[in-house]
Amino acid sequence: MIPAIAEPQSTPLEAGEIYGRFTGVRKVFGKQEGAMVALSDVDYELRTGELVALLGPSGCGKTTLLRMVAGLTKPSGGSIVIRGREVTEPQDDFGFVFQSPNLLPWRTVLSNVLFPMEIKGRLDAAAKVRAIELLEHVGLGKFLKSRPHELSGGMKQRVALCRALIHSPSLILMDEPFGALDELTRMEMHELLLDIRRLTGATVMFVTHSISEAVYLADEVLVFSARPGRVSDRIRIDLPYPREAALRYTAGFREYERRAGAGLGVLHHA
Amino acid sequence: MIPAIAEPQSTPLEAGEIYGRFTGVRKVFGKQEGAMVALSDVDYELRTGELVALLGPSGCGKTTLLRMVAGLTKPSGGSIVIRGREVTEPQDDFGFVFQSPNLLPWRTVLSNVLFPMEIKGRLDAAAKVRAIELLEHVGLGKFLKSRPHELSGGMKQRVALCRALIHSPSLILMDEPFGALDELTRMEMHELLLDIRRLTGATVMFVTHSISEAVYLADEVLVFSARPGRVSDRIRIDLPYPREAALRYTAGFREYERRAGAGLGVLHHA
Amino acid sequence: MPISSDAVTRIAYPVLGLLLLLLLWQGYIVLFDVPQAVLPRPLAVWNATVNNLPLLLSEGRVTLLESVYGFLLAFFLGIPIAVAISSSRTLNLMFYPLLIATQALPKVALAPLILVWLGTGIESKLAIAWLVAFFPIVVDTATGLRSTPTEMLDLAASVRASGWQTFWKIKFPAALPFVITGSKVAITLAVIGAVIGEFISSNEGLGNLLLVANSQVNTPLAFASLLALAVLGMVLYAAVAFIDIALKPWFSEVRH
Amino acid sequence: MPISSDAVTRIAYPVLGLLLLLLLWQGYIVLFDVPQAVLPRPLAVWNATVNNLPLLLSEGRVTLLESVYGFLLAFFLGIPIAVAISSSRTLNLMFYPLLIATQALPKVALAPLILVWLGTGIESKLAIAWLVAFFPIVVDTATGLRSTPTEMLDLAASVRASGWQTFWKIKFPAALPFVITGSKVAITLAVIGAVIGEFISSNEGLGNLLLVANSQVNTPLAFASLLALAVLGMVLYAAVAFIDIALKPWFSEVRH
Amino acid sequence: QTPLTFSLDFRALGRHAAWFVALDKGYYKQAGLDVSIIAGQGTAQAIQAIEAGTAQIAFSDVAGVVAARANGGSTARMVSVIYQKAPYAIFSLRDGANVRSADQLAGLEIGSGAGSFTQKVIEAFMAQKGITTPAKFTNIDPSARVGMLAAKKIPSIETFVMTRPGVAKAVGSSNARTYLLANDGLVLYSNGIVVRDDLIKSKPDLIKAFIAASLQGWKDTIAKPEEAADIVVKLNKGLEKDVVLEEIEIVSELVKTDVTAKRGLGAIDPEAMASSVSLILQTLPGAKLAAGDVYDATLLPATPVLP
Ligand SMILES: Nc1ncnc2c1ncn2[C@@H]1O[C@H](COP(=O)(O)OP(=O)(O)OP(=O)(O)O)[C@@H](O)[C@H]1O
Ligand SMILES: Nc1ncnc2c1ncn2[C@@H]1O[C@H](COP(=O)(O)OP(=O)(O)OP(=O)(O)O)[C@@H](O)[C@H]1O
Ligand SMILES: [Mg+2]
Ligand SMILES: [Mg+2]
Repeated sequence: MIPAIAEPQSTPLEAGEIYGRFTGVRKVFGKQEGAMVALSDVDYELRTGELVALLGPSGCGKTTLLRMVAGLTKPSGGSIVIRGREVTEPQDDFGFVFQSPNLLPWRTVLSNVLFPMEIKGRLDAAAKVRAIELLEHVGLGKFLKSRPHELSGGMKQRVALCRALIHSPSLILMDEPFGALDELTRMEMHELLLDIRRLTGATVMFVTHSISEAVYLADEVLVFSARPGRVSDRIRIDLPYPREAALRYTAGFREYERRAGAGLGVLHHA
Repeated sequence: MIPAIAEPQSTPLEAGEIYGRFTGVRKVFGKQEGAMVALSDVDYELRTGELVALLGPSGCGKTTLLRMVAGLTKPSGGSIVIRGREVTEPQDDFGFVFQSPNLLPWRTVLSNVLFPMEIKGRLDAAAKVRAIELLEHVGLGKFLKSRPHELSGGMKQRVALCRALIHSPSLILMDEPFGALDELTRMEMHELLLDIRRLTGATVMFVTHSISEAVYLADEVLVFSARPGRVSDRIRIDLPYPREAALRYTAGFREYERRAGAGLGVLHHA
Repeated sequence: MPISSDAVTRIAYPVLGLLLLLLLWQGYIVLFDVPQAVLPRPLAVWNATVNNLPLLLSEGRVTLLESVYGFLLAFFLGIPIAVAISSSRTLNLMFYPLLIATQALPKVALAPLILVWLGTGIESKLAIAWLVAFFPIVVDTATGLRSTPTEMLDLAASVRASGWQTFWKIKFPAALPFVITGSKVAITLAVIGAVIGEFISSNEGLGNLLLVANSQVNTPLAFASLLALAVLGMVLYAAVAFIDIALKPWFSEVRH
Repeated sequence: MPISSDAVTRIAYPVLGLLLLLLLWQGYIVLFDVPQAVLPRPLAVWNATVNNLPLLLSEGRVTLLESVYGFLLAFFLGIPIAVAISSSRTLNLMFYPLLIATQALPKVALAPLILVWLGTGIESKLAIAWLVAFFPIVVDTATGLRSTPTEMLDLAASVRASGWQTFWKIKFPAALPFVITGSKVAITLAVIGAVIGEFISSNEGLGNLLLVANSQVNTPLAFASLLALAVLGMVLYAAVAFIDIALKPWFSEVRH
Repeated sequence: QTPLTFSLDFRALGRHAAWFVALDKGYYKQAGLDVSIIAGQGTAQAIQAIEAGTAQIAFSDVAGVVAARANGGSTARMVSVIYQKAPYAIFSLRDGANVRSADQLAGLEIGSGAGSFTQKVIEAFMAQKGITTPAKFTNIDPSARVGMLAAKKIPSIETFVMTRPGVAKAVGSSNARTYLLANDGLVLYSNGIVVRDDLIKSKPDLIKAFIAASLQGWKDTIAKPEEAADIVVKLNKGLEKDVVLEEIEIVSELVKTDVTAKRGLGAIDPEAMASSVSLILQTLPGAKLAAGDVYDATLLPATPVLP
């Protein structure tokens, strides 16, 4: 379906093995007085090839947690161990989609997507072909040469998505990647993500505000409580893959939605 | 319920009268060759006190349309007439929520919210009380003195929301105001918006990607087709006010969702 | 105690830098047998400094005041010029070229004119300090004012802020980092300007002392004056940098 | 034809500004009966310019080259200094104060040192032009490098960009508006620097011509040299401004 | 008391002692003058100062007056010649160029000022002496000249003879060699009191009073250099007394000549002035001026001030 994405990748871990381990992860902002506990007591085991959704109220520390996994911030306490080693810095095969599109204004759309390859010294013809295919896939085939300021909010976010996927990462970290997209595009992105994941065996952690998105995509949903953020519920989604749109309207799906919603304090019609 | 918001406002128009008229509105970006038609042939009558949702694929010109109504950009063709006069510049009693939070980094949360009052020379004790009440209402009562960079994405967006409402505008223009919010907060914001609208009689145009949000809140949903954006469907939502959460699960609601989804090309389970 | 150790490095490193310089200085003299008329030994300069301390202080005070007043003049006249230039295309086209022209002229060459207009008092020194210092403030501020993020301008437009309000509440605060950067360059140029003013006509100030010492080939005293000027420049720069640091939280977008 | 009418105003306004200045100049002389030894009439300066055109052109060429080389030196040595200072706290603390110190010193006072080190050739002129011009580039570039948006740095970190890559692909492009602003100030200072260099030791260039004319109280020729310097400054500034405008699309965030 | 501003040719140094003596001892005040002495930036700029009105009286040189009249439309005029002998000197090292006579100037590299009048004087002087190989002038800022000589970067420099103590300090008094052109046959009037024609016409008495008081100052200075030195050092900051004293002694030799010993300090000899002007005119091609245009000897004291 999307051949360019199928570039297989040598992951040393078998699917299902433990990929990452979070132990008592905690993050505090500010000094003694006026300190703000953003996140605390996060314990979790992330398995290889799994897709985990982080769901929680605004300001509960989802972005903060993702940043710590990515090695962009250090935990104030506890530890995050990925593939047996404590995370202290970003890794080569991680892909990060930021909450804001975060494009470089002086680059075209295409060269923004190619940015990670350029950094990794892999800016070859194949990379360009792949970038163009990804952009076409997200509906931006006509905007390769545009500059970020000529794009709408959702278009920027799609460019950022392509940029995070260009180097076929083994761990994809996504901070509300589909928040700015309309339902149709969003559904197409869902299929794209599931395809990529199926073809590359990548592990995915993603933040979302949409309960149904979380249930539809994830193997496991982590529900966070409000400030200070803690994991208040872990919901294993035992629905078959490949998941299809019709699934959304089954009773089983509804039940998962209800449970996740309850964790967030949302009344959901079963 | 929210007394501070109830500040009544002298609107010269009766509810239901025509508030604004869009005739053949069109927007083109760029020069002759390489020109891009972002939006065309938008004809619409906006009635006083109504809440209109704009729904459409990413990049179809929703933001562009809202900016033209707000007087921030001029149409390339056609006209937008509000209260009998063609819009050529922003109006005093318009409130705008931008797609990005757009807070001033050197101001605290509270003073960001008070910014419009300061500009209008109405920075009195009442304004402050109102700002604090609004912020408390969106769950940021503890962050009055914080600076924007200390807030999460969703928190920033809520501050921006308060800023747009502080001067009790008669026309509220919102560009995906709730996109970055979790479901629970989003629902609270929905109630806030409906309350404000009921108490002040404000007219509201808002952009959203959520079909159910559009149906739940709006008197009328405008569905846009992809680039170049055109109004492909107008759906009158004849559901009773005050709308309540349970409404979301009725058959009538579902039918509206289905129709809006169909307009967007989304298969929706009836 | 991390704060105190930080304070130590904040003092220790500049001192280290200075020591390094002194070492190079002394080494250069010894190695190349440089005559005192060209470059006196650090010790000779130190002695001249100590022996003439009251003189250096009183003359330094004169130059300090001239520099500060000149800078303030450059600041409070430079900002309006920057505003005018960045807001009116006509003014920009008409006067910016002339402004640039004044900068490429050696100020010493304008001395007779300035003396005629302003006399030999403090006014002429201030005028020169201003002339030398205001340009970076104008250029940096104008750039800052022109690069206000468009979303912020949209915000201002959406609440119908007047031009005045947009300027004071959006453009100027957003341009402050530029303004301060320009001020950093301007404050050191103001010292130069004050000295040039003293060169042209003055019986006091460090610039005057420098010339007097020079014409008597009293190089240790000349270098002591230069040293005093350097210290003066650093102190004034530090004052501006301090304002910069104090304002940082205002603009911080930094994540910890 | 809007383009051609724009071109007209682009020429007309500066010319208007110039005419205004000439009018004021002439008026001032007539009104206050200013002697030619202080301020010659515009016409006298014009005649001196025309009569000495070949001389002014050939001397101007010398000063032009000195200014350009000095500026290039300031640019290519200033940027690394800015990088060093904004990336290493140690280097910053050790050498920044010394850097500032060099700025507060009148460059003319360093003449003996510079001449002894570098001789009376072009090197000493370049050294002075560099010394005068590099500071704004350093300060502006350092500020630009320090104010890279944090999200961009996060992006660089997330793809494990090396320090070098982060610099060239993120920090430097993001700092370019600052670099250019500094360059605008630096290019006019480079002209001043070249002139000071000629004052200190030279047998050619517009600075030299100015001194010669001045010592003979040949004010029309002195003003003609000043005029040539002003034109030189404007041309060089325009060149930098042109680069600025050419780069604008790179950074444009402007909505139409 | 008539206020009067007097511009020096440079900032105050030992060579200017006499003016401060006249001021400090109240000679000006006794003459009904309230004099303020301001610093200058060279003889040309001193003339500009009187043209512009920032000063009424200037301490400048004949060459400056001639050039200003020829090029700048100036009406400056010398009313008293203080430096009867030109102070132009060539310094070198005894273990270097060791310049002691005119023929050594042939092909010599001399550090000088851009457009400096001295260069032209040296050239004319060499022509007088029949030396055909020209000297080679290198422009070096005054502040750097002594240093360049001391650092042996240049074999010789030209500067006022009053710089001698500085040169001696820089290169060692045993190694400094001074060659004063005036001692080897150069006849050239140099600095004196300069005013504008209109002031001569409107207030001749004022000028007379100023000249007389000033010459009294010079007389005292020559007679009691110690006392003069103390006064200069007292009134001006940063001066070293031993240097000041030496400068006073050097400058006295320029002021007190056989002529002034007879005719009084500040005297103007028409013949010497004529030959000075003709020498100067050689350096200003195209300039047409008569010696009589540049001076006025009628304002000197009726009774000569003898040293
Ligand atoms: N740099 C900072 N300084 C101080 N507080 C911070 C900083 N960054 C985040 N916080 C605080 O940490 C908490 C968690 O922030 P975070 O961005 O992780 O939230 P989030 O779960 O991603 O929210 P959202 O869904 O709104 O994006 C918030 O309360 C925020 O105020
Ligand atoms: N300044 C601009 N220059 C050129 N093209 C622009 C500019 N602004 C917007 N566009 C184009 O106009 C179209 C509509 O943009 P707009 O921002 O209105 O979309 P939108 O409907 O708000 O999309 P989204 O839901 O993704 O925010 C897009 O295709 C975009 O590329
Ligand atoms: Mg977040
Ligand atoms: Mg949009």
